[in-house]
Amino acid sequence: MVQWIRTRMFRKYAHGAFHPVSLGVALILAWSMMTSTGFAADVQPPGGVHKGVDVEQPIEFPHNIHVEVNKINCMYCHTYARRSKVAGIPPTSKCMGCHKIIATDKPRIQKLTEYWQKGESPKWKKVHDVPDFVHFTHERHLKKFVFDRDYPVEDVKEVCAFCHGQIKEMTVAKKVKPLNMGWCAGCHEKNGGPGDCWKCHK
Amino acid sequence: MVIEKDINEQIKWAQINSDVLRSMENPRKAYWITFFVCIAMVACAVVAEIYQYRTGLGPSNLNNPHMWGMYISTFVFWIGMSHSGTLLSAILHIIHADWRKPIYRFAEAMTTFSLMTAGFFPIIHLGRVWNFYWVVPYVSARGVWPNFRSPLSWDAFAISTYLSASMLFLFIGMIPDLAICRDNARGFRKKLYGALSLGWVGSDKQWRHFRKTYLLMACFLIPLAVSVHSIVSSDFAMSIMPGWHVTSFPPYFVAGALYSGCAAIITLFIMLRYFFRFEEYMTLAIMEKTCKLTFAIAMVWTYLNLIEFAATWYGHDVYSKEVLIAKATGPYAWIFWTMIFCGSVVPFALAFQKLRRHMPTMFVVSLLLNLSMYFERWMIVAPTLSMAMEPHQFYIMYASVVQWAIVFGSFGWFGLLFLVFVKVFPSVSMYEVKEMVFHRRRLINEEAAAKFHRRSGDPQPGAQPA
Amino acid sequence: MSLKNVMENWSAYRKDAEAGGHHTYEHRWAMSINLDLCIGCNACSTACYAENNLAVVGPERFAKGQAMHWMRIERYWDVEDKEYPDQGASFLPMMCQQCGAATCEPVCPVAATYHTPDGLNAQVYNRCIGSRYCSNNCPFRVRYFNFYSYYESAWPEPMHLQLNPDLSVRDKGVMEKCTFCVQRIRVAKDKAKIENRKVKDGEFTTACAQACPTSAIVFGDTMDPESKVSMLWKQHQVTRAVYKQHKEDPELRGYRIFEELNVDPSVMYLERVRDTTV
Amino acid sequence: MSGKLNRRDFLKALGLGGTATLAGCDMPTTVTLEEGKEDVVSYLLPEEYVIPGVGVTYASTCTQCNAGCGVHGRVREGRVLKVEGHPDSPINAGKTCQMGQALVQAHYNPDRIKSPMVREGGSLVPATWEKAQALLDEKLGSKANLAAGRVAWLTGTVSGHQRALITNHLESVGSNHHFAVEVVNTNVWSAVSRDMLDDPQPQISLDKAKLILSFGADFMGTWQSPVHFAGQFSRMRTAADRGALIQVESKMSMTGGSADLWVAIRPGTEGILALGLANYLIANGVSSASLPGDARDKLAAYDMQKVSNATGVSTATIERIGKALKNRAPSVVLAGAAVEGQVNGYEAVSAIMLLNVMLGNIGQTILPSGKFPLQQLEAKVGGTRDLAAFAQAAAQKQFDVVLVHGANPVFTAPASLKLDEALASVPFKVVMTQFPDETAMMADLVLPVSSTLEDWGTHVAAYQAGASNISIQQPLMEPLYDQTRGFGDIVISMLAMRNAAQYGSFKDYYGYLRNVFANLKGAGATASLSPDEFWNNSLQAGMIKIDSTPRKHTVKASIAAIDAPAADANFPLTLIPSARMGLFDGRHANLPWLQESPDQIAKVVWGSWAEIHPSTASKMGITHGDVIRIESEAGGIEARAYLTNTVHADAIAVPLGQGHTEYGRYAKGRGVNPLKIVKAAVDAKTGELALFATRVKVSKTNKNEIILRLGHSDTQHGRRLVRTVSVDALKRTKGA
Repeated sequence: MVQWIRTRMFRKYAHGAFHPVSLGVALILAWSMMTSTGFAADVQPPGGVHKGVDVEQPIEFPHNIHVEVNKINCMYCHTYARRSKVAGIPPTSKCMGCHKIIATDKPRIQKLTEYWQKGESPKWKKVHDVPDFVHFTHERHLKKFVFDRDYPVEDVKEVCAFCHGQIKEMTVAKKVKPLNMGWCAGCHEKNGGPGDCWKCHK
Repeated sequence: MVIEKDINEQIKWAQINSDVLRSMENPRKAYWITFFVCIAMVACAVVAEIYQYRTGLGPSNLNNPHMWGMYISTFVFWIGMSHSGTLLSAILHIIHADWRKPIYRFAEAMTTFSLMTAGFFPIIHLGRVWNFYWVVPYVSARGVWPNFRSPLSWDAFAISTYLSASMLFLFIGMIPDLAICRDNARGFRKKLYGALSLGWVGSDKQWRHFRKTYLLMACFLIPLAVSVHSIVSSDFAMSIMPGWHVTSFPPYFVAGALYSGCAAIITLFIMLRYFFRFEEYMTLAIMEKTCKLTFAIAMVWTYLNLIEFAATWYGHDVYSKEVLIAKATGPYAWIFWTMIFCGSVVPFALAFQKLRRHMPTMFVVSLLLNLSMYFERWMIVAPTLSMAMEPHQFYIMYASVVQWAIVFGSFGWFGLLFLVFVKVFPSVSMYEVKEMVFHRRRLINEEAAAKFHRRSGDPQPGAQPA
Repeated sequence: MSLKNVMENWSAYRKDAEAGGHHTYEHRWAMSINLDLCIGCNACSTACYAENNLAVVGPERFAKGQAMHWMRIERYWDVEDKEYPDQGASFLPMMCQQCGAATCEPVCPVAATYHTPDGLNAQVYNRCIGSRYCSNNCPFRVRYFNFYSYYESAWPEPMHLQLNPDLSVRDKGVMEKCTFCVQRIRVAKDKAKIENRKVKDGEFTTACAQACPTSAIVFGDTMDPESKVSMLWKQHQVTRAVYKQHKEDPELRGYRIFEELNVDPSVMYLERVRDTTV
Repeated sequence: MSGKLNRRDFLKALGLGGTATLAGCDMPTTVTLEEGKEDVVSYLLPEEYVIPGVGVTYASTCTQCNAGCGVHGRVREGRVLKVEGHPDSPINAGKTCQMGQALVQAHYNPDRIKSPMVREGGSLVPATWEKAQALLDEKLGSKANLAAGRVAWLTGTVSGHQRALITNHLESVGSNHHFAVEVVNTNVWSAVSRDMLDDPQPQISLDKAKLILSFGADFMGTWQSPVHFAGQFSRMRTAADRGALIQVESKMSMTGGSADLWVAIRPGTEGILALGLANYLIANGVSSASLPGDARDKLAAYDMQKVSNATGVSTATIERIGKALKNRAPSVVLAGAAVEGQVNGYEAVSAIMLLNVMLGNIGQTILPSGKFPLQQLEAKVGGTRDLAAFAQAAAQKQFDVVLVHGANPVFTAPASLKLDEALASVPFKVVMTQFPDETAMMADLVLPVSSTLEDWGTHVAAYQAGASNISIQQPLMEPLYDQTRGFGDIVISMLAMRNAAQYGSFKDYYGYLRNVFANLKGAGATASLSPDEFWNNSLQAGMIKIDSTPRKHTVKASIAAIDAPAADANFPLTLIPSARMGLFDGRHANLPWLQESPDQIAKVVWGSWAEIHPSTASKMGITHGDVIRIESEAGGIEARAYLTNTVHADAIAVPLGQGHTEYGRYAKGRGVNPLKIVKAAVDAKTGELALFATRVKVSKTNKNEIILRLGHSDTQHGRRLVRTVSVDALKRTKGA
């Protein structure tokens, strides 16, 4: 093994030849740079992946239809995001605002209407959870990444995707980013977020 | 006056082998009883610890000013205990005090085992035990590190280093003996010793390497031993608390450590001598030397105590002075005076030959010295906490059953390790006793001895100085 | 990543430590407590319980000395051996003094307590492993340890609904202490930042100062020269980062407790006044 | 709020602002990351003002004592988190006391009664509201056979529209028996003020005073409007010319803890000292013009030496107080519960008020109060007279139905009144309460009422600080339990049973208040507002200003001789059942924050203790923590002896608050209730019980127990933590 490493890795490619591994690294770097060019240079969205679990929700809410097909802004429904630390789930009346007329024949909408007529809100399951000792505020993050940068508000979903992944491609939301401390801290480091423990720990 | 021999130099080498190997065989009833008593003690501690783990530290009765209690004082006690082995094996090895040879092995085992006991306590006393590894620096995605300024994180380094070094030292010193064991064992034991003796055959080359390694380890271990207790003392000395913030704490701790270690050696010396019939090897002469050493250390410790008291008394730190007075007159006064009596007065028994040679007396004395040393640790930890700067929070603490059980269990744990040790490993170093006997035999012949000791240029024995 | 970070910032970290902490503070939250006004009524203490999710430990644990009082009123008597006292008691509201050179900070093995850019001694609960060294090294003895989990015992249903969601409920084995109501500071700072302004004096205050019926407690930012608290500090010629005050007028009443230990407390007390001429 | 998901379910489900915990509850974990486990539910309809994660404040009124402080409740995600003072309230000006802070704990208390309870076969069993209503209807409804005067209401101090409704209900059942009981009161002070100044609640302006001489008035703890007076006290002390406080009492109160001069006085002799001071003042040139003609002669009997002998206050001290009174004007002289609670309490308070008259304080620091125009809303101030009166009337079987609210007479009545027996003899007892207190346990029907934070109400404080106000209490959150009802709702429903024509139209108390507020509008300068505007403005402000006509003080001073309480060799000591800020008269003993919050002077928590002077104790061989037996003619209690020199050697003080036999997990079975051994003597003039006149003897038991205290040192050990300067130094630094 050691011998192999010595001969294959150092001797053979010692004189300027491209090593397959370094070539691969370079390609990955280049690719990741290309994919991240959609954003201005001042923001470096966090990387990282998480293999989330499929969460069963009372109604299988299709984010993709709302966002991709109908082009509804995230903050139209998650209206508290820019005013509070939590983004919030829209009141059921907001759903019914459209769905009194739209797509009333679909089973999911009928289920929603049932809730509405019973006078109940569906009990959604929380997908993106941070530990209870963490203080996270949507308001400040949106301010930094959207409003302070004059980022077009209609594209806010790209900013949401930093932490929530491409919700626009999902039906029911699924956690695809680790949302753990190392991940948060990494992004804070890159983008000049606060490094003070007490900023996020309560 | 006849100088008593440290060891009977006429003893046969085979006799040494068989005596020591015999001690490793056929545990008697007394052994098993002690063994199970120890297990029961450990079980007490385990139950207590599980309870404490699940409920929090509340049941230990620790309280607001007394955030540290017997866990920490017991920790310091066991760390202190560990210094004796190093003293006997490393320091005496380097200064060529060869009377150490029959007794250093178990002393060294004691070092290792008391460290293994001590190591538990900083972990047990944590509020969130399950996160104890956070004091160890490791690379994590969170990018957080231990606080390198904190004496507690130094503790983690110091103890782990000292533990690994002393274990290694113990092991290396045992290799030639393990080979003897291997040659005399059968079955599973043969395999075990075979593996442990690392192919020792006693060749010249092996001996040469062995001696060098052993010396090197000894040299390495001495500063380590001094530093480890200095670091433990800095748990207290680095604080600003009156009675803790004492400049002389590192030497004071080291002296106390050596003291308690020596006292423990006397205790174990007597027990081994009695139980394993090691009178031939653990002779009264060696006992006397150990006692004298202990006496010297006791006096150093007393002196350092006096220095500390005087420095506080004549110093201008009113808080420290208050704590000092509280030690002598407050709720812990009886502990303080017991400590002074047992630590500074009782050792005078060691100054009398008659008493030194009377094993039951020495046994009691050594236990008293150990008690004093335990109390000393308590007197370091508790009074300062009970009476620091803020008078509103002056309070005392009575240890609960949980705390007692865990402390009690630690003695069981130590005993258990030691009991296993004496049956698995030779508790007297065979090869070194042989060395000693060899040297002594040569010393009988004065001429040979002179020759042996003479360096070039030394005057011949009996010759008039020029 | 993180190792790299440490290596890169090592020299900065070292210099930081040598200079005694942060070079630049965003705020220096501080208090002034007028002991002449303190009537010892405990309103501050109870307000603190309400704001900071403090556990009520119950009589048995109280007897052991395991109670939690982030804000406690100490009551002392004059030592004279009289038949009856001829004046009232000496009340002293005592909480974490948020020392500028806090003794609790260097001794924490895991850096769970550290100095924030606001000049506060932070206690990061989820980092704390409960070695309790900080409490041992605190001259004011204002750090409180969770000897138990108090979920069920202190907040039986529905009392848990009162718990403030802006800060953690501490679990067993965690040290806690007064934070100068950091959750309120956090909200005020966030709000100010979103509105692109500085935090205004009096915009918020700590729970104890808000409750105090005699307004003995004044809280504010000493970095803001206009704030009430910095005016008071100035008026009483109390300066930070010294272990002995050199006042032009030594009779001015401001003082800091255990200042001589060079811990640089952030709480200035004003001496109690007793009119012995009546 | 519409929809069936009530706010409680909503809270459970919301998960957004749920309780932040550090780790899991059982076994230790480090991180509580959950994916798809917690429920998160939205509102059905968007709620106005409500943003999840952001707190909103609403104005309301605190009901922890009767001072009527305005409060702001911080509400987040539908639950009240904290109560702060209402900055615009003229009473408390943004401040709160510790009892006010604990208002939320009374609301979230785990021992609240969650459904009506009906006595069946001797024990109380949970029942439905339908059953409770039916029972009420049977006993009190239109078909009930009620003879005139057979129904009685027993309440605490009650004011505002709740009082009006009670009055109306009594009318509807043809009775006028409204007993208001309150152990901590200032009724004798009020009676004296009424008689001497023609003003039952004169406004006191401590901030204008240069000297306060308080005879046991714990004005920052339990007297009238503590938070208001604490604010005034603060202004007095920070004034350019710092005012001083002289406190004369037999047991140091919280207010006494702040005294510049504290004087221990033999219990029950405060009035003598006041007369002695009056004599001293006249002798030293203070005009006696405002006094009756025979004043000089009457006062001459109280020469310095005689007063000193009677009161145990040295002549030097009396002279010191006299000089201070003479030199520092204006001053204010107050009388507290220990003065009032004597058999000659009225005379003693009169003597104290006399000092105010002589010193010209009337009109300077004692100002006329406004006459509240809406009499039906004025506070019905409770007292101990009604306690005795009720016990007597009930024992005489005068009532068929007793309705209890806001009072716990079974706990507060001295055993010698035999109120419990009297109450038990009433055929039908309805107790409207939040908690299973002693009185509720005797009831035939227990109606669980909403907490202050869930209920509507209006309050008119007896002591109106500054302008006259109606304070408004509004629900800050949905009721925690759906089986509780607002007190107003219950009374409205009972009224509707008798008088459907007038009250049948109101769905609930809220509807009633909306209706009557339309009329209140005219009372203020807000006549131009629409009813809805007026309502909303009032709710936001938390109060309605009422124009009141100021009274005029006409001084009618009188002097009566005061004798020292007779010595009794069998009962050598006087019992002081002192109330304190915190547990108050015992009503807050079920609030754990207040149980764990120490007594301000003794620093004791979670229990009872008996303060005894070391010299008295040493005579009997009592040491700190000894369990001692305190016996009066009316009975005995046992408590741990607390040796302190803050109590007079002739007195033994056992604080009120503990000794509950019911009242939930935090209060039950803890300590003793000194009221139980109080002898039922009364102040002759007012009929109030002389609570502080009971003579007791003390004997040792052979037990010694630990007294739980906060703090373990009484002295500073030379630390100079609290530093004290003289007032001269303060003057040299110009008050800085």
